[in-house]
Amino acid sequence: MTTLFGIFLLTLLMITGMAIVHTRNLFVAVMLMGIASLLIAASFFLLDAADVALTEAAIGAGISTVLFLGALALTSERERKRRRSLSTSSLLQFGIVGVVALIVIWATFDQPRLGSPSAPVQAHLTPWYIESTRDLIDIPNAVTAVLASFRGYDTLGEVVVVFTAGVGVLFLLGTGASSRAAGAPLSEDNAGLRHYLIPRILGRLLIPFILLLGFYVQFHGEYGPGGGFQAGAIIAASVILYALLEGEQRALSVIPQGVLLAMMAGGTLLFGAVGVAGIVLGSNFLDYSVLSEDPVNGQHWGILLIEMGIGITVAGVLISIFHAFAARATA
Amino acid sequence: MDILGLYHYWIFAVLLMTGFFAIVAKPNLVKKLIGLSLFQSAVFLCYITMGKIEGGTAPIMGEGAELFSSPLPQVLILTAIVVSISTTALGLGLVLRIKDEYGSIEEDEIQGQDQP
Amino acid sequence: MMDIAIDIASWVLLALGGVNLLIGGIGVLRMPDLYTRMHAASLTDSMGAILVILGIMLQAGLSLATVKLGVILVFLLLTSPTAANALAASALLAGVTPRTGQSLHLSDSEARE
Amino acid sequence: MRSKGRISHDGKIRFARGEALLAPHLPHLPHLPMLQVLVPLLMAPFVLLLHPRGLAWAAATAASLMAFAIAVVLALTVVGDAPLTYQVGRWPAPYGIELRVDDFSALLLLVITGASSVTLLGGWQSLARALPSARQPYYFSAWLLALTGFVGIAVSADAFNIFVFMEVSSLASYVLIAGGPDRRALSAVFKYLIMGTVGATFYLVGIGLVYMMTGTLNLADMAVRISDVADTRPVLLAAGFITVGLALKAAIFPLHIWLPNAYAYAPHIATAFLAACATKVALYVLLRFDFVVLQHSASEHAVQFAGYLMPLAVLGILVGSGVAIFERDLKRLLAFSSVAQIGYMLLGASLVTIAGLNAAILHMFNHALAKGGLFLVVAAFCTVAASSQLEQIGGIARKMPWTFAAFVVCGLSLIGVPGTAGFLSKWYLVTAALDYGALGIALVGVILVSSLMAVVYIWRVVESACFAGEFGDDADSDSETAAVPPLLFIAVWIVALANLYFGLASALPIELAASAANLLMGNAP
Repeated sequence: MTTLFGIFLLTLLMITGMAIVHTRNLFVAVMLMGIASLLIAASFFLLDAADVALTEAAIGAGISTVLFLGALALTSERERKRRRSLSTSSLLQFGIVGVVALIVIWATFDQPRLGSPSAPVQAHLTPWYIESTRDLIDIPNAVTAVLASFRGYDTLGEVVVVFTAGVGVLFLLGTGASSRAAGAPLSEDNAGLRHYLIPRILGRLLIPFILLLGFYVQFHGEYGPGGGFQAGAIIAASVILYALLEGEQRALSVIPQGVLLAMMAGGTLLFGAVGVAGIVLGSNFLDYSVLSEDPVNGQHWGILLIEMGIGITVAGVLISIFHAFAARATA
Repeated sequence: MDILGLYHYWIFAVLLMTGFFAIVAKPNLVKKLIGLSLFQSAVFLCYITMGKIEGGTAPIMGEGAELFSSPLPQVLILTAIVVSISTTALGLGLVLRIKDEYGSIEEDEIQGQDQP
Repeated sequence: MMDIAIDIASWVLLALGGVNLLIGGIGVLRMPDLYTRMHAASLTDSMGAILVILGIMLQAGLSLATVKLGVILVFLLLTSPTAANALAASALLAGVTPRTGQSLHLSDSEARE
Repeated sequence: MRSKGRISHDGKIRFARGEALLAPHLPHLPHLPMLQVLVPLLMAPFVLLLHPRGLAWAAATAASLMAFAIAVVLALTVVGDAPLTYQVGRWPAPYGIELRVDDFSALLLLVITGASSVTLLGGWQSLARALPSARQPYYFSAWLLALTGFVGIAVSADAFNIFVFMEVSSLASYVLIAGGPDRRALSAVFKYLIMGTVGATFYLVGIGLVYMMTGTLNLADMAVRISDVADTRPVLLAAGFITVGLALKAAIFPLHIWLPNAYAYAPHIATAFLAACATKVALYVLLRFDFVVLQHSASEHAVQFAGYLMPLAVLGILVGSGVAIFERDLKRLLAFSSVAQIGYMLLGASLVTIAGLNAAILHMFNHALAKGGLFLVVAAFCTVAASSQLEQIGGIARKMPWTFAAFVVCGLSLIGVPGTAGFLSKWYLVTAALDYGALGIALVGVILVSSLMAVVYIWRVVESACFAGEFGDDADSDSETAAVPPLLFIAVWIVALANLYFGLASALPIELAASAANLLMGNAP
């Protein structure tokens, strides 16, 4: 039953994917991309990947859509029409793409089937991760254990990728604060949705709850699905919602650009510092067991701290990027 | 049995190449980035599919469950999702700058302006 | 006996909710302009959500899941009409005028000419 | 250790030969592979917060120099000796992530950190002129992040970890190139971003398929476990995806089309840095993956590798050199020459012999010296010339004779004239090709023809720099030292002298390259 439902979702996903490529209206394409993300998230959930589903929904369907829409507002909504709809080059591209897809499908027949317990993925490393999570780290969520401790170095790299993207966008577009005189009076342009009563009131009602959810996801990541990335995205979403409702300027006065920069850098440094503490206390980088007398307790501390670092950096970067985009719109 | 066991991978193949087609065939820069997102999402699907185990649950150890799907592919894809959004954000930042400088986001028009 | 009654009631609610959502979907496809489409989408959406969640609540019985479903319902009832309102207001602000009279019966491309 | 209740670690950190010598002075020696990545990584967020003028540059340069010092110590420690390994978080190898510094990675580390240090050191004025001061902290932060990414790839022994750091380096490189003053930098970066991400994602698909069949991500573990499934379709497909993906990143002909514009429109200093190491890092991963993981297991792999890549290498050499002859822009000329030089490295590797690999790896080092030096000289030229068009630099040799002399030295090294570093690797390459039999003679012919082409395009630059007018009139009005920033002048000559030094007395890179080649062919040192 679940498998059939999965197949149904994936078929929808395939159709959505083709529609995304086919449509000339970029706005429609972005919306369909959001739908595709949600379909993928649902499929992930069926495939037992609750953490990934949550992340895909928050980042793929949420943040990514907001960024695309922000970019579309500043560029154009439609692809330009091509004169020749079917040229030889596009036929050639279509042919190559089709052939490669067939080759990939041809290769699948040698692959382990879905859910096969004897597949190398299940047989080789997985039992060790499950057992060690139980014995050495002692938290219920094995995904968090692998993410934060066993492969914590990958996660550090990932935080650095996010940080790099933040640095890059701010370098390219300038910060939200710098392109506008500080303390400018609220004008039509940067007033957000101030004149719309219903969204504003509802937004005020919801923002605290979204923030609460963000913190819950942040600190509950060891016990259920969640963790720094998801929490960072959710917290950023609440700030972005505030900026949409109350205007850019208000949002920047609540969390100024300097604080956002400090968040970007500080979160990464916090992660790094926890790792370096491992070296200083006589073990290897990112070994949390030396952080406390009891190694298991040390692991808990380490995971808690680095998840905080991740959350801070992700929130800082996403809010900064949003401001950088939004500042262009009003400038 | 092949259909049920391999369907996920087939969809991965089709989605991967659908996204790739958008990247190579569409001249609109935003459309290219949308294609890139789709292209990367297909890879996520491939990884998550291989982590699933028949009759297992999400690798969160509560009471009762004994068989867990593999946490490792999930961790890898968490990383990959974040990498993907980072690339998209930087790409969109570039698109905005290109729009400023060239007044267009169509690849052939930009190339036309670059040729003196 | 009681169980069967609850089960039947829940399935009826689920089915009704599903039908509602289906009608909404057809409406979005068939209606002529943005406002009527939104009309179709938002009303049936809220109604469908209420029915489906009530149906699941009956399935779940008295448990923590029911409370969570209740919270989700409240959230949906707050946000989905608000989103529809914001969307319509922005459309109006952006200059999309509601179609009235004859133009309602024309297709998109005809109306533009 | 206080960590009780932990499983035993079989792979303890091994101290190498240098331990007895260095350990008393360097208590952190076992941590060096990690510190190599951490120094630039942790410095990058700091740099972002340093706003006063020049401070960001100074901090970035300091971090880069420190990374270079670490690389030197690592190279001296591992040369001809067992590799250094490091278990991040103390989790044993296939479960946790392992870092591994062997001769091949040590050589690459020297190239990366050296290139970064010299270009940053000499690049202050040039970059300060190209970038508004408010944006400098972002730029230098991105520079360190690019360095982090390259270094992270070089020390990692985990397939997925390599992907993560590849993305760090790519995103940061996009920023470095986008800092160029010309708007064409933006469209060039966008093309690079698309092709680079496609390349990285292909690589991700490839390691996904290998992971599916072997269940592991650690390269050494993968190499062992893959032998059971070596000839299955997914592994063949994975080999294809990985090779194509990394070929995109390494700008192997015909997937090089992002490279010329990206190099041409980046800030001059960034071009020098990226030209010296960006594509080589991708080539490094390609060689590592193909030789260590795939070569010995898939029965036909060696044949396929040579069969597909050798024609591409030859075409790349000829086309790259040919286009370079007709380029009018100095930076594009050098960029196309890079395409040809990547062809040399690939040609050496595609011989699938120890001698061939040795030549390829040595050429990575020597080409970095030559091309990095040439681009630095371009940066020096552009402090007085309006652009890097050949007409614009006409007669510049009379204005700045010493800088021009450095250009000639690096150019001779690029051509492969005896006495320079470039000669050695070409000599090795020719020797390796001659061992290859009848086809080898043809390959030697290709190398000779393309070297002649290199003579032609370097001569074109020399010709216009010496004999065309433009700078001839005011040659005396402004002395060279006033025109070229002293730091840049010093950096240029450090690289030029290195080209000469490593052409005469280059024990270290040759020894590293030789044992790296042995390592790749499966003979432990």
